[in-house]
Amino acid sequence: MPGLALLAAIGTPLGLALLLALPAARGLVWRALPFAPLPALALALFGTVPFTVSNDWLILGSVLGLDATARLFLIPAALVWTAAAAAARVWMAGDRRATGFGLCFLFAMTGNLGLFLADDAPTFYVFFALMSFSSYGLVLHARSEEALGAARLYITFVLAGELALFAGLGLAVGETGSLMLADIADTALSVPTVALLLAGFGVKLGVMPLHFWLPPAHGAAPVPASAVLSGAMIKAGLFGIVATVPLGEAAYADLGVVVTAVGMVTIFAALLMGARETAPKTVLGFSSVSQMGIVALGIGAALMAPGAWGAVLPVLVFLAAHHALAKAGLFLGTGVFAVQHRPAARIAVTVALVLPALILAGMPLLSGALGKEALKTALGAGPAVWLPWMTLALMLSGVATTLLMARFLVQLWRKRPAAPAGVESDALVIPFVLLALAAAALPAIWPTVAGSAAQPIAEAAPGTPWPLVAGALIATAAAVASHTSRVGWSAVLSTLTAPAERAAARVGDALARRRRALARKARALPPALDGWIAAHRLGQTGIAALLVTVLVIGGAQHVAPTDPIAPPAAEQNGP
Amino acid sequence: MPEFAPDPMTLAILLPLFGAIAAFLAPRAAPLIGLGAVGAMAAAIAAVGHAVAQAGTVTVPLGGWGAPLGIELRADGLALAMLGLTALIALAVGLGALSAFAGEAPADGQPMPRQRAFFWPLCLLLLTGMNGVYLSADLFNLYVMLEVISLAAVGLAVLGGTVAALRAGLAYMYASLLGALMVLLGVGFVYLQTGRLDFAGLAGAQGSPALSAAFALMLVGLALKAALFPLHFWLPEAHANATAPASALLSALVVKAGLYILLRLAEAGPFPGEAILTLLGVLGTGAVLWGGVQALRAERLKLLVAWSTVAQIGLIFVALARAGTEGLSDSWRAAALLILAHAVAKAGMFLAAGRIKDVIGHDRISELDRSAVRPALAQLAFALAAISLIGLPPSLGFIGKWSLMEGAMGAGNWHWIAVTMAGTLLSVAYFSRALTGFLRFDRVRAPLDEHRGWALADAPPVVLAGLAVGLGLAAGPILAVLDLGRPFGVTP
Amino acid sequence: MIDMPLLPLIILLTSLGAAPVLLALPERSARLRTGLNLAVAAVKVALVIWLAWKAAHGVVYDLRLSVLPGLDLHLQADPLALMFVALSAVLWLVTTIYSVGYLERGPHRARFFGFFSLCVAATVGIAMAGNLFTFLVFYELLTLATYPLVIHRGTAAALRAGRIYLIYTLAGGLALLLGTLALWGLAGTTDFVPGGVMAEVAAERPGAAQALFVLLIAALGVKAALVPVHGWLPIAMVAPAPVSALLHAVAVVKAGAFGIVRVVYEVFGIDLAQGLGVTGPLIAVAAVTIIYGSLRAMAQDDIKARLAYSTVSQVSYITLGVALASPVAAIGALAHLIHQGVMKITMFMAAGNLAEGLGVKKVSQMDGVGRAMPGTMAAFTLAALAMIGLPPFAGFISKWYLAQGGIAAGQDWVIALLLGSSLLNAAYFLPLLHRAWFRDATPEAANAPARRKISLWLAAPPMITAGFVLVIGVLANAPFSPLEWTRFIVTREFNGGL
Amino acid sequence: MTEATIYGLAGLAVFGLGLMGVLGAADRLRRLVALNLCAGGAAMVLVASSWRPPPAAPDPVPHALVITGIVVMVSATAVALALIRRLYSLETDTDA
Repeated sequence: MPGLALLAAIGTPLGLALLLALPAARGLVWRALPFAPLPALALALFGTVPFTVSNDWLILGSVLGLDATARLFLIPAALVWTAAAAAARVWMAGDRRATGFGLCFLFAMTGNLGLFLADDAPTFYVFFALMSFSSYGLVLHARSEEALGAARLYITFVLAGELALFAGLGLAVGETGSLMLADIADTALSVPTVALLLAGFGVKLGVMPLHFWLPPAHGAAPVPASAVLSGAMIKAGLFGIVATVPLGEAAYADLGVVVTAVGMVTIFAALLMGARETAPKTVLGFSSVSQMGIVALGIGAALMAPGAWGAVLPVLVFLAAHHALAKAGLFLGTGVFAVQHRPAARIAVTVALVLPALILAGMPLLSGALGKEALKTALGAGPAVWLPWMTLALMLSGVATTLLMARFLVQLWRKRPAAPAGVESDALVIPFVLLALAAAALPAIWPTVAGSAAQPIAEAAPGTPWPLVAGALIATAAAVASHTSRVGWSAVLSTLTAPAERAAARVGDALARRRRALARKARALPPALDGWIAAHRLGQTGIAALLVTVLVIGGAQHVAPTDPIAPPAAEQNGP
Repeated sequence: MPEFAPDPMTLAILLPLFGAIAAFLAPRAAPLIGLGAVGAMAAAIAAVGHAVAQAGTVTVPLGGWGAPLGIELRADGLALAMLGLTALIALAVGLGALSAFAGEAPADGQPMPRQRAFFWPLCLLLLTGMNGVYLSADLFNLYVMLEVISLAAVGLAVLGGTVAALRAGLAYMYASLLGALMVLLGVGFVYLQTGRLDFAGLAGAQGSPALSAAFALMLVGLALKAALFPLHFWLPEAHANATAPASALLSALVVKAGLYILLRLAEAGPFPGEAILTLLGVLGTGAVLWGGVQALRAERLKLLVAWSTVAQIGLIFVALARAGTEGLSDSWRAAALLILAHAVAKAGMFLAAGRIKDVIGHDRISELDRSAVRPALAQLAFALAAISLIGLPPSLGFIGKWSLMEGAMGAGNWHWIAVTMAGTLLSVAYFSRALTGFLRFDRVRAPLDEHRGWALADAPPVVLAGLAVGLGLAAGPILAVLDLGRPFGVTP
Repeated sequence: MIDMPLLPLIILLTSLGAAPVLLALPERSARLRTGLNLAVAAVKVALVIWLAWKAAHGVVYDLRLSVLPGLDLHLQADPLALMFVALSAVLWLVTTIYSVGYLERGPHRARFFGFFSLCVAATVGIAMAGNLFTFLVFYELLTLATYPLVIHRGTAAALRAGRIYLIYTLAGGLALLLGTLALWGLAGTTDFVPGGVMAEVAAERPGAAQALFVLLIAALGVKAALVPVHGWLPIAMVAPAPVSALLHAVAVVKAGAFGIVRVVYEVFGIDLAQGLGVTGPLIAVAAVTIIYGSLRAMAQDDIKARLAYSTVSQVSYITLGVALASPVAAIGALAHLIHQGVMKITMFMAAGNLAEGLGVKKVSQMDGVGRAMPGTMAAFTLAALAMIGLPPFAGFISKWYLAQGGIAAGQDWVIALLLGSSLLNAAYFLPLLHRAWFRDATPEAANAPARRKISLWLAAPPMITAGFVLVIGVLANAPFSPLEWTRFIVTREFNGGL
Repeated sequence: MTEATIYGLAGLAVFGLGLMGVLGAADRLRRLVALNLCAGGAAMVLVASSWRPPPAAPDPVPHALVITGIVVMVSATAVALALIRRLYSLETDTDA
């Protein structure tokens, strides 16, 4: 039975994607789109964990399954996908590139849901790559200059990330001697391996300095795609770290310092950069970057102090779920805002958007604040030296997020996001509202869903309102140069190769000239020799010359040393 | 055995001779007589083969004159292989000549065209000489047969009747006569030194300066006949200007007579020494390089093929000369294989070149690719022959080169390997000039005509060239034949 | 089932015998030619399956024909041979189908298909060669058979390419001849024996053994397009698309790579090669080739030129894996021999379709071709993603094993090399995919009349091979997959070496 | 030095003269004559060397060689003359 459930969970989106190839089936696929993630959701909600199913014949011996942690990642991801799919169905209704979008969307869904179900490294990598690469089409969908640039940046980082991941997983498997993720996460891997894994997943997570792709991509993608990019796919990076890095098994002090530092920088640098952005969705993207900085703090602490992992992990899972729902809600809400034409409706939507914004910014008693408080507690088991700084960073992150949310809401009005014409607003509202409500209700539902893993959240302090207030006060203060790399990556590559090409061409030319010169000389030689030979009748004279030579050689051979004078040949012929 | 019961060896010499006389007397029936004579000769050779296979070496004294003076015929594996080769090529070239010289039969009372009238007598006379050379066991006989070959070959070379052919033929004749005279003088010296003319007598001869001089004379004479560089000057023009079947015979067989006699002399006598062999190798190297360069420059297809003969002959001398520890007792096999390979391939190639010239109307290499008419099969035959001459596997030429290089390596003579390699590269270069012309189409103005239907004339070159490539797979049996009767006194 | 000791010879003769018949068929008997071609190709696949079946059940095939004393033409059907034979048989069938469509109404079809058959016969001979001498014979035959295919168009450019091709390959052939001779002289045998035949020679004359290794690898490296003797490959892409496909996927380039496998494993033996210190330089050459090929590929605008340089790079994975001297890397190398073949043949056939159907020959003209030819471009995309090494396609499997082999051999930098190469692969393939799928066709291209209707003969083969790319990746662990087969081979080679 | 030796050396000298002629001369007829001279010289050497002091009879075998050589030379000269004539007429035709 688990096998069938797995097949349904992965096969449904994959099958729908393949069905898109048939023009006749396209209508059906679009109608079925919101239901595509449901088998996975059902599996996560109602399946008994942990379980595994092995398929020796698949890839390199594929093992699929679900354990308690993966389940907690899968549930919010599936929810976000469902909501985004419902939105996408409306959003894309009149789009002439809808089929391409649907294909990429479904492939990315397959990858994203599938990677939570993978238990061995190659299979995980398969799904991870499927998700990452098919998202290229989502980012690029608009084909505008902005989308092209964002997509180029996106694919560059994805590639780098995939490669780091390939290396990290390869090394990890080499060191572990097993393909299973569980074994990898239980082995004290070498520092480079862990560094590669962290880098590979860090790209997806969007921590600095691997974040460059994230805000533009989230800004450029259509609303439903932004929602899943930010809500579901980023979490795949965190899941990857949780599943592969031997956190809690071994200490990696240096890496821990790096990750912690990176996390801190990320939290605030994202604010500085995001505050300069004008497009609301890009601002949201930076907010995601900032939020992932918080996650990085937890990971960094666990890297330094393995003992803290037991406490940190449940909090990180909760934070992931919280961010998934809230951020996806914000993105969908942006979409809803974009399709409103009447100012009153816009005001209503803005008000509605304040709820997830507040959740994210750390409104006391809501999931954001609870998560941060729980994290503070969990970090108590972490490195003591870092604890005050981490606590401070967490508090200030509330300020940062508040500022970004404020910027987002302002920019929403200043620079209304693009939306396709004739989109039916009501159909968009439902997923948005559902997600926002789910985010709000998360502290209440979480114990039911997560069971014992919800313990830290349930025990967390309600949180303080002052970061929110402070954030609101300085919301207009930030104006710092933001850095988006508009430099084409291909330009760099071509400057790399151009000298080699030129040098090769020059060497080739020189060789060709030399060869031609030699060939001219070589061609001139035989006729000259011919003339010389003819002039001296060399062939004929050769007879005489050869005769003499042979005589000399032959004579020399047969003349004994005692007989120094060789008599003329004929004299021997006497009677 | 009764006195007059002709034995197969005698028949192998006499049958073509009688055929030649008959064909001369009855020119209209010449092709029939000729093919019949060649067929009969082949049968006789088969009988010789049977005897050789039984006994190893077969000897027949003629006219009651035995050794040391007399006329004695002897056959062993090497001779048998050459006999078989000659029969094969004669048959193929004869068939090729049927169509090459076909045309309107003259009305009664009109003289036959010269080519049709004289080809068969000359060809059969040539075969008489060739077979005689192979089967002779004494120097005198060899000299006579060599002269027979010379006269027949000159006749064949001028058969085309053009000014160029006549000029080349005359030069050929002078070179050939001079070579023969040198051989004659050398033979005389040998007799005076040893009192014997048979090969067996030479074996025991003490080396002396006079004997060396005799061998030197013979060597130069034979080298002149075999066109060893730099005594090759007569060959390219003579072979290039003769008619195709004649060229095939000249290139495949006639030059081999000189080589064969050299081999036999080397087998029999204390001569040549290491130094002479090396000299031959150096000259062979010169031939390989010079022949190759000239072939690269040749403007006409047949001239290219003729120059390639010069280069290939040089390679055979290199094979002889690779010297080393084993000496000739080993290297003769490589030389023999190369002789066989070159003969089959070159006969096929000349016939193919003749076909190409006939069909296209000229054989200027630079304009081959302008022709809308492409004699596909002849071109295929040319390419196959080229494969063997270049020495690409699995051709017989490859096996020959392999033996050459294997021996040279065994003797540590890497320079001969280098020469072989250089020769191979040159041959690729010059043959690909022609092949490129065959395969290029973008300069053709008229619509292409690739399949003109196949003529009987296509069969001989294709078969010969195919054999040149395919016989490499039969190298084992060929070597077994060569070793019958243990030429050079060694067991393989 | 009846036992047929001559089966390998029969498989060789199916295409060798078909060649003269095809050559001799008149130009106009197109149907007969097509029928004969397909029949022979299909029969061959069937025979190969039969052979593999019998061989897997322990039947030993060993055919010898003595050519010179002690020197045999030797055909055998060991697992390594079977792998290559199977690859060539299957891809030949696919390419034959493609060629029939490609050359519809073209000139010189008799010649083309004749030499095409001959070319495959040579490949089969190379695969089943039981000694270096036999290998040499078929290696040269391959050169000769491919030359007319390379210059098939008969234009000045084609002839120039053909000349360069000949110069390179014949020089390589000569070097191989010399190497074979030297092996024969030194070791007294040219047989392929797991574990090698050079142990005694290397003990007595290590210098000679090293020189021989260098000579043989240089000779084979010409066809395997190792830098710096790769120059012919990008030029030879003037050949018609099916020829390029076959050349790059299975015939010429693979013959060289396959020869390197044989030489390293079965002439020297991997342990001995390592002991002689020659694998290190070989690894270096392979590494340089991988990077250099990719860098050059990036600068090419011509699609086929880009693919050609990509081949230069990709084929060196095989050399790399062989030289790494680790069983796992060897699995990767041998699997890549198959995988690269299937991937590259797909791309070349797809590129051929673009050129035939749309007149698109340059990367810069590819805007929006995905919409115009979705099937072909889907196949191309699949193969390109696989080339980059994305899972779950074939290319990922071989890269994964190469990386693991590098780790096992203690050469972790191999991972960096693979990463660099994958990055470059992506850099030259992804822009192409981007143009094809995510850009709109330029107005001129959109308004240009379709050059030619792409028939099913042309459209189907790349899609079939693209299916292979997916299936052999996804089912890599299934029984009888290429990966499983190479595992079997490597077990044999490495046990034999012990 | 016996008479035979003198004859023999003279024969060699004649052969050498002929050789020089064949190699050096350009005119066809002169070369043919030089060839004949060669043949004469060779014959002279052989005949001289077959001499035995009386009463012994001269060795007949070299004589046989010489006679054969003469026959060959005569026929070859005839062929060569025919060729030269034919060539001459062809060349004058072409020139005219």
